[in-house]
Amino acid sequence: MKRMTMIEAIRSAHDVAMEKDEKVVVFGEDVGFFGGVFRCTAGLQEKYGKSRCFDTPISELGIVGTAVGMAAYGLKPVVEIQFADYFYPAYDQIASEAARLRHRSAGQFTCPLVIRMPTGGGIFGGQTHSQSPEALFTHVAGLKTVIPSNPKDAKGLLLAAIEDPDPVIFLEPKRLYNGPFDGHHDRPVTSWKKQEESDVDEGYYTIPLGKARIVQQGSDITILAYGTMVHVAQAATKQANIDAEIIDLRTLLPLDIKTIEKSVKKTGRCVVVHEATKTSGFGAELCAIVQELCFYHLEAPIARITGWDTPYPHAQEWDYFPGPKRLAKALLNTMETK
Amino acid sequence: MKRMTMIEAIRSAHDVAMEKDEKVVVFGEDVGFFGGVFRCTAGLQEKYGKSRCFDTPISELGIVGTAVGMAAYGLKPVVEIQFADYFYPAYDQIASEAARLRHRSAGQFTCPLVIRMPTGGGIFGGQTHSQSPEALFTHVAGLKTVIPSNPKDAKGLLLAAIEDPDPVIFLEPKRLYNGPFDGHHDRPVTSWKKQEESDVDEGYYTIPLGKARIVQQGSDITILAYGTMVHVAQAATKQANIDAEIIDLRTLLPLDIKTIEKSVKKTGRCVVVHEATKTSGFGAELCAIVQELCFYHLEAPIARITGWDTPYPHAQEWDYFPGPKRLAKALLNTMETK
Amino acid sequence: MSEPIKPLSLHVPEPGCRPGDEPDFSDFEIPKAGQTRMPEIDAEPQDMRDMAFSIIRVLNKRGEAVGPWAQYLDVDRLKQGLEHMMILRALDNRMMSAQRQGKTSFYLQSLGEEAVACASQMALQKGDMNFPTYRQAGLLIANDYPLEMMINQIYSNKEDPLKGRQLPVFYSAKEYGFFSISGNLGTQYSQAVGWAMASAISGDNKIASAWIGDGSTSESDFHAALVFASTYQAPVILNVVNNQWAISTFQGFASGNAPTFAARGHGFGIPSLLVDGNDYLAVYAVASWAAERARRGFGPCLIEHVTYRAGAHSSSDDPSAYRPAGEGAIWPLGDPIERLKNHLIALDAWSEERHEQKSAQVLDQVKQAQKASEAIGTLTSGAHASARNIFEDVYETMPPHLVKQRQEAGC
Amino acid sequence: MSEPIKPLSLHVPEPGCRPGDEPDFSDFEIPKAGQTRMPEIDAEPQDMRDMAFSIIRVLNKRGEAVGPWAQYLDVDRLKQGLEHMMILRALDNRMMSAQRQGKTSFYLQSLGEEAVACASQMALQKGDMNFPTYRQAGLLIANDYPLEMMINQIYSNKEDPLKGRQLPVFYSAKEYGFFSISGNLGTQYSQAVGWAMASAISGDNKIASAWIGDGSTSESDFHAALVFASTYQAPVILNVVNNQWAISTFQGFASGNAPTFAARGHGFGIPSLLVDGNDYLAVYAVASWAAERARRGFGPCLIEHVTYRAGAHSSSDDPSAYRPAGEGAIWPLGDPIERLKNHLIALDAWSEERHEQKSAQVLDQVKQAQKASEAIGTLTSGAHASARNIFEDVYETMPPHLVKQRQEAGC
Ligand SMILES: Cc1ncc(C[n+]2csc(CCOP(=O)(O)OP(=O)(O)O)c2C)c(N)n1
Ligand SMILES: Cc1ncc(C[n+]2csc(CCOP(=O)(O)OP(=O)(O)O)c2C)c(N)n1
Ligand SMILES: [Mg+2]
Ligand SMILES: [Mg+2]
Repeated sequence: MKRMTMIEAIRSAHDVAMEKDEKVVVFGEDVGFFGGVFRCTAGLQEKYGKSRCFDTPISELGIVGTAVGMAAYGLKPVVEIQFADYFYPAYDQIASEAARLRHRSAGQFTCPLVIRMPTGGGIFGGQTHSQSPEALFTHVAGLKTVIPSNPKDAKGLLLAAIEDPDPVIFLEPKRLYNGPFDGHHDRPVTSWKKQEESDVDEGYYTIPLGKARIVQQGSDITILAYGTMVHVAQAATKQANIDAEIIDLRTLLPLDIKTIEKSVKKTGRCVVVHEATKTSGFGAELCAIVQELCFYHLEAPIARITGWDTPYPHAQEWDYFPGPKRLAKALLNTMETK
Repeated sequence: MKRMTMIEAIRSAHDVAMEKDEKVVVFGEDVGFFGGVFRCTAGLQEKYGKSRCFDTPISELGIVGTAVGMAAYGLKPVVEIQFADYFYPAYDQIASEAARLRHRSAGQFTCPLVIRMPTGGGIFGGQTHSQSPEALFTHVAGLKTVIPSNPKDAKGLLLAAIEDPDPVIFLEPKRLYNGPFDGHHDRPVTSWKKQEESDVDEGYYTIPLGKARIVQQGSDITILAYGTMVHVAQAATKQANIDAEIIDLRTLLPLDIKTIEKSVKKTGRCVVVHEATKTSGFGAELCAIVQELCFYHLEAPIARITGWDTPYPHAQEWDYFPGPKRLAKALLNTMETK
Repeated sequence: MSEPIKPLSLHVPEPGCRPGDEPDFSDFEIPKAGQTRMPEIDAEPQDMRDMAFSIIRVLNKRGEAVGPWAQYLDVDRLKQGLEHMMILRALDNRMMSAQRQGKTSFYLQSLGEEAVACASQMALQKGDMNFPTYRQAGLLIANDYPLEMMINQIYSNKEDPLKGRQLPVFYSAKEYGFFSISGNLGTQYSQAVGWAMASAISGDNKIASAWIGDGSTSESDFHAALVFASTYQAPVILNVVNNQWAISTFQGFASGNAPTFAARGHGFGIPSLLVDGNDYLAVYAVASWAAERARRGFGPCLIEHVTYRAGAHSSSDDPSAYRPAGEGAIWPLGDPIERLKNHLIALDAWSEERHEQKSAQVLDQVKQAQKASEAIGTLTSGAHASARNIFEDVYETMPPHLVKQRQEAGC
Repeated sequence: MSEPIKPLSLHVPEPGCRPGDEPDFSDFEIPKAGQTRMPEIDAEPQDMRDMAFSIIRVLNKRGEAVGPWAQYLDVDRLKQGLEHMMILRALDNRMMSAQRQGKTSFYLQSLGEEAVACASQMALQKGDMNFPTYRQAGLLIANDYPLEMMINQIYSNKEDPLKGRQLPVFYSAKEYGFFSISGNLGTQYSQAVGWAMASAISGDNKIASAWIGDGSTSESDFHAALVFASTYQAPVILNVVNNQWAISTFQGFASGNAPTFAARGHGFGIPSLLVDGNDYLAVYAVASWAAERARRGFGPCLIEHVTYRAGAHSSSDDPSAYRPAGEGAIWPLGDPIERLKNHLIALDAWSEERHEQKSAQVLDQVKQAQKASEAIGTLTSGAHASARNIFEDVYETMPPHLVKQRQEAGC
């Protein structure tokens, strides 16, 4: 066990995966010599050589397109898109190619590929370093979508993603890289180094895709969250002084519907929270599923607390970010209803 | 008034728009000399000249990228993506650029741009000529998304889209180009030419974006549909012999929430139907909104009848397509619940 | 300059002739067969820039193989090549009819450009991988892929190896070095480069051969592929099939102001060759040269195959709306089957009679396959792969939500 | 060849030196100033391919302007140019400190490459439009955009013309011919071509000037822009600023096996020029030539500006992790300010003393602007545009769902 930041945990996942399986290759913009702008791949090139960890031209399309070809060859590419905001040029390769290769070739060709990208805001990155595009992946059949909320999960889920025989989108909440940010931007953040929960096994372990984690048990209301919002949910719960059950979804697709259903049937109330824009965000899917499965148990409408339907602003970051105050208000509101 | 197919109505919209405003320019793959693979722009190059209607290289990125520049210059580009399945290479220009230009430049630069694309299946087009990507646009703040279901609406909505000062995605259900297809693929389709409802004004008229149309009044259940599914809904209603209220949304964003809310509050039941894959489809957003606004009026969970979460198949097209049989079953099911 | 400035106007390219015009290729410059040089296999790209501007041709008007590139093939292989092209043409012919008869939804033929894929395949080895578009069926035929399997795919019948999922002609045949075809133009190009990089990373000797049409070179993947191929010196052949037309759009929209597509390679330091795509021997020679170069670690090559799409774009298209009907007949590089036939005759290894016999035999072979396939079923007759197949292979293991949907679908 | 085939291996480019190495540019070939020819303004692209391989330089080591390109600027404009570059450098300096002091979240400077944007802007006319990246602040300064407005944007304060929405230095200034900057690399390139096409469609005489970095040429928009510019002969200048580095990635990953970025134009029949980006006179001359060419309807040009990013990539970056610290100091094309200063001194129009005076004056000017701006506020002090601004300008008219969300946000 070693106390790791999320960056260190991700680096460690790469390391043990490359150690274990020489088919694992790692590349992306600034990923090789420098080790990534967030340093998630630092040291790998030195350790495993330039043909297993290398820099690329600045072409997200080229990164994913070549990775699809490599995966079809039999390698296991783990590539980085420098910020999730920059996945768009690669979308055709992701949605039309990686996601459908197994199906359209009736299993002749497969695409075991991991596409990592730092996601979310909270770092004053403005509209092109803050986006949360998860819903653009969950709508695409053939992809799996994962978002960890802490170092331990990050490593175990990333290793599971690398083992997975299909393409996995791995979204890393960049605001959590160094410490568990709960949305109180005016308070200092303590590093993961000071959190017990960030004791990470230095060896090889996986956390299965498709299994949610109950962050805290509760009986009044269920909060569905992932990534940074898991921590915001904890803060909001305290602030609202409510006995909430917080579920960290961890994998958005496949979704752990059973855990969700069980919880909402128990609490009878549900709030969904994410940073992405509201309309057609992943929260909509969660609402649709929950109302379908738990209709007769719901005592209040399911509320969505999300980013606004606008570009992510720079100076007004904290007016945009769905922080604990907004969430606490929604919790109390949902509790009061009916 | 003239009886027009949807293709003719769309062509007529281009014609009167170009006639009225010389800033309107029309381009895309095979759009110029040939008049488009679906002939929606036939005759325009001859009438308005090669610098107002022209063919392009096969680059959806280039089509939209140059259109953004032209719109910023002050022109009104109306461009065609040959099939909606091919918008992906242009997604960065659509989502990161067209959609955000006004906001990020604080109104200095704007992007009055219409991007037309044939959408949906039912023509044995396989996975790359059948997709319905509307939810990938509704999630992007700054875009409007429109889908007509008949020739009259197609023309009026397209003219409204061209007048609109912001970027509009205009999805044309290709299965409706020639006649109102209700999902009974085993029965002959009568041409629009034989339908009274396809009498189209030959002059200039608009149908405002953001206003739904009540296709038929009903008291038992509300069906939310758009595009081809409007016709499927009519067939399914007959088949199920139910007094359903069918709402043709026409514009997905901005959405006519008032009309939806009023209807569901009246009927107490709601079924949502679309061709796109289910997870994170636009139906999820509709469910989320309806359960929020009509929670206390709902007598049964809102059902979603959609394409499966798989690529769109070729030979099994009718197993994939959410036809009247599946919808009728869902209607009866939702009626029986509780 | 102090002349007054005139208002600008938009330049929009226009092909030489349109329906109603007399077809005319007099602007089209073609060097004589045998004139274009052959560089050393490891020549530096900058020392062979001329190769992008002068068409490599082997077969002259009299059917003789001449010049530095005329050196590779014996008569048996030539006959084999001729047969491949004849099979392809016969298959195209039958399938175009089958489509009109409603046995399938769609078809797309190689008419007039059969040599490009057929000859290129002969230059590859087992283990190499093609990343084709929809117009390279010749790769399969030249690699002895069973015709019946092709037709099963076209008919989406129960034996379709792709289980009815894909549009007709969107084959996939891993064992035959043929990558799954995508409907999205261009995407295979960067994938091919990645596959080739993977071979290099793995210390193997396999090479990739990527295919793209003239029109599709405008797509972004073309650029990404050239960038990555150049940077990592990937062992890949980047084929551009310039058949003069996209759908209704002539190649001038894609090439713009450039003299050739081959010239695109220069900005990337990629050796680029221009070849007479209707000259089986030239295509084979150039493909072999490029394959050898790649396999020996000298990096990628770009090959522009100059040919003509003699038929419609697809079964959904009618070219008489945008180009003169007689254009194909006067195409200056002729017909690939005729030219190889004449060569064999010039070598005294073939005759008109034998050719007719072969035609009949080939037609018979195709008919047999078609019959066998029709006995299984067509799109509209007989069963196809069941609805259950929609849900399979989306993932290796079907996740719960898909299991549920499959149940909902009643299968 | 019959030598045995060796296993392939992946070629991964590597810069000449890394931290710890002695910096070294001895491989970098530079022609003497004045040696590269000047083609006619309407020369055919194929007659000027050589221009993509030989750097156009005007200022020689002694500070004299020599050769065919040395003809455009009088002393007053030269002094103006020097001042622009000095202002830019002073601003960068102050803002880098301001960032470290927490007055803004981010900054990005032009250190070492000031001539590129400053001189290029002088070649444009009112009505023309630049489509810049984040490293062309020189365009604004050379066009007399108020410094205070720039700083207001950098500070996201209440007077920020972009209302706090954009990342610092992502300016937009329509009236100054400066298009809104996007964070997504490359997107502006095809937009610039579209803007230029619109000018041609409208029968106007405005031209566009597009900007991209060496690293970003790998993005798809670069390709789309070249295709469309070539096909429609759009009146656009396609600038590539080759400052040798992306972030930690040297230009060899983007250029691959190609000798220059300028060579990329050849595959599109676009005239392509290579210019010493640290030579104010050369940049101005080349930009004027290209602007004239475009404005007169002779179509697009590609210009590669050869320069060196002397500072960090941005305030978030530390280059000592990936390149030797001393590299900038020995960069063979020198410093643009020094070189123009020396030229003016050689012309007897300037002196070290006047230069120092000017430095002080310029610094004062920047400090004044900064002070004024700080009086309004910085990112962390004073008010910025209110939360209400998030919801405005998403659409021209706020749709109901946004009105509702704005109310929910309490504003
Ligand atoms: C991304 C994308 N855009 C558009 C199309 C529609 N389309 C199919 S084939 C074709 C023309 C391709 O021309 P070319 O590349 O020259 O190939 P050819 O058909 O001549 O072999 C077009 C525009 C597509 N399939 N994919
Ligand atoms: C689409 C996209 N991918 C990646 C990035 C991250 N990024 C920002 S700047 C940069 C390097 C750009 O290098 P270059 O084009 O040479 O410009 P320079 O910074 O040298 O001026 C990268 C990779 C981005 N902003 N956008
Ligand atoms: Mg073609
Ligand atoms: Mg750079």
